[in-house]
Amino acid sequence: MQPAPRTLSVERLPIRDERDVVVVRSRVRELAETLGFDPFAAAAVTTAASELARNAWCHGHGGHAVLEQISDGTRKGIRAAFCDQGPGIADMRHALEGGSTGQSLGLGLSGSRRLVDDLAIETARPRGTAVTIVKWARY
Amino acid sequence: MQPAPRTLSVERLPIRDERDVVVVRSRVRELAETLGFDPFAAAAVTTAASELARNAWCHGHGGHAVLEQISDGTRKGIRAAFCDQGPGIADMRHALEGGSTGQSLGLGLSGSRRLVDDLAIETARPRGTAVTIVKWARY
Amino acid sequence: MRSGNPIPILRIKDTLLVTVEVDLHDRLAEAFQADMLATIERQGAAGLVIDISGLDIVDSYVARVLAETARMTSLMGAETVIVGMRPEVAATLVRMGYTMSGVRTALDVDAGLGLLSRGHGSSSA
Amino acid sequence: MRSGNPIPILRIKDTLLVTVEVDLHDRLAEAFQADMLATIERQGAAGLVIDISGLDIVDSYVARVLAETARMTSLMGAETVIVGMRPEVAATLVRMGYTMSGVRTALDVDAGLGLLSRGHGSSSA
Ligand SMILES: Nc1ncnc2c1ncn2[C@@H]1O[C@H](COP(=O)(O)OP(=O)(O)O)[C@@H](O)[C@H]1O
Ligand SMILES: Nc1ncnc2c1ncn2[C@@H]1O[C@H](COP(=O)(O)OP(=O)(O)O)[C@@H](O)[C@H]1O
Repeated sequence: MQPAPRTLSVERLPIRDERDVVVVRSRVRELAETLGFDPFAAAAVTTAASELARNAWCHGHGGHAVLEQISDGTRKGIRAAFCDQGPGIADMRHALEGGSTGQSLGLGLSGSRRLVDDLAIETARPRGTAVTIVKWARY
Repeated sequence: MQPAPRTLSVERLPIRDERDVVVVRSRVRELAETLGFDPFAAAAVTTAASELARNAWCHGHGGHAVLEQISDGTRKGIRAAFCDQGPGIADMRHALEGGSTGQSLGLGLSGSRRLVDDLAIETARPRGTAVTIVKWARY
Repeated sequence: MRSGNPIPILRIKDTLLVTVEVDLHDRLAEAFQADMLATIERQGAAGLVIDISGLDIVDSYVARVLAETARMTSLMGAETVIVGMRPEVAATLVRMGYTMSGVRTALDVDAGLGLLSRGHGSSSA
Repeated sequence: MRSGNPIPILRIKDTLLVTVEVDLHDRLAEAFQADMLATIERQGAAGLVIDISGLDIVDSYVARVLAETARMTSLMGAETVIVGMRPEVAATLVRMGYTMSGVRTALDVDAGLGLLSRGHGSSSA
């Protein structure tokens, strides 16, 4: 067991419409730059944030994101939670394996998981989903 | 929950043969033009109507379409139901994921769902299928 | 076979030009397909340009007939180019998940004729 | 249809050049797509180069819009080349499992224009 990482900063952003999705991803990119992420790690965490914020908006009928700068003593990183009050994820396994209930590719969740160091989902049908990701600055 | 949309007009057209399919799609196009749909949205709803009317004719042995102009207070749209007394859809999930029991592409149902804002299927084996779509005018 | 197909088929040098303007219902589409193939054989045409700029929708049935016609003429040794598909029709087909794979396309009749005269006989995928 | 798309579309000979620099949110992406297709039809363009070197991320939604646009223009008879994808964007898309299958790509605008001028009118994938 690693000790729980320490939170250096925390902020909360609304996700009510598609413009908010853009705001969330810009802010995640800024945090990645502040923490000295290399361009690949920055693109990875920003893209995952974009996917998850969009899911909270379009599958979860909106919600909010909680963005944190964290440290485990040796490294710094970003923890981001995307929370909504929507219907929850009915078939978690299907969703994580790249399945989709919509018209799109179903790469949001499965792809995001491949881009970050940790991805955890809490879903409570019939109400709400929270997806939390962690990405550490490399080296 | 959103309030149920209000119906502004309603009409019923038979679907007994392939010419009726053409009549239904012309009428849906007219409604789309009346409601000021842009060309992309008009083509989308007309194409979906064509697919579903053909299904009612060729898989459902004929039936009828109910076409409505609707409003939710801020936007106007089209609701169209395609009803038949045929055998019903045996494997709904397969059909919606693009499967076909015929020689064709199986894009009718799955494709239609991608073209409209809402698509709902009621099927009662051994008798009858009703597929209802909703498409709102954009902007 | 000609009866049942009201869509005129013109000849320009060794290419046939067909302009689809009526709303194709299923039986008409089949008659049209049969007529095009028979005309290609009878006239020994090397290419076929199907102009669909007059169609304001193309559903999966009509798309299938068009793609099949192209594959059939290709087996007969004549190449088909579908020209003039409208933006909203292209958008609708792609959004439905339809790809018309292997079908050659061009912006308009001129471009389609040009394509055929530059490279006859390329097989559709 | 033009309204809603703030992304300028330039014309170079018979090719359109679009440089995406703003962060595409969903509705903007759709307006942008509709506008490109309408412009191809109106101007009779034979090719489209979409320069995404200004995008620092491309998520699955934007990737889908780009790939769909390429397929749509292909059905209309115009070929699309996506140019300038940054290394970190390419790495991210591949890591997510996304394959822009059937989409032509080039390093930059010049290479994209070169690709189009060498082979117009290729079949849809
Ligand atoms: N926040 C959420 N609330 C409810 N369902 C969700 C949420 N996020 C994802 N899902 C479900 O999981 C499926 C897979 O999601 P995702 O991988 O992002 O693919 P896509 O959004 O492209 O369908 C979605 O189709 C949806 O059914
Ligand atoms: N109205 C209907 N009645 C009975 N079965 C239907 C009906 N509509 C669709 N289906 C079934 O669903 C399958 C998928 O339909 P669709 O996606 O339209 O593809 P296609 O008609 O090309 O087979 C059909 O093959 C058929 O078995």
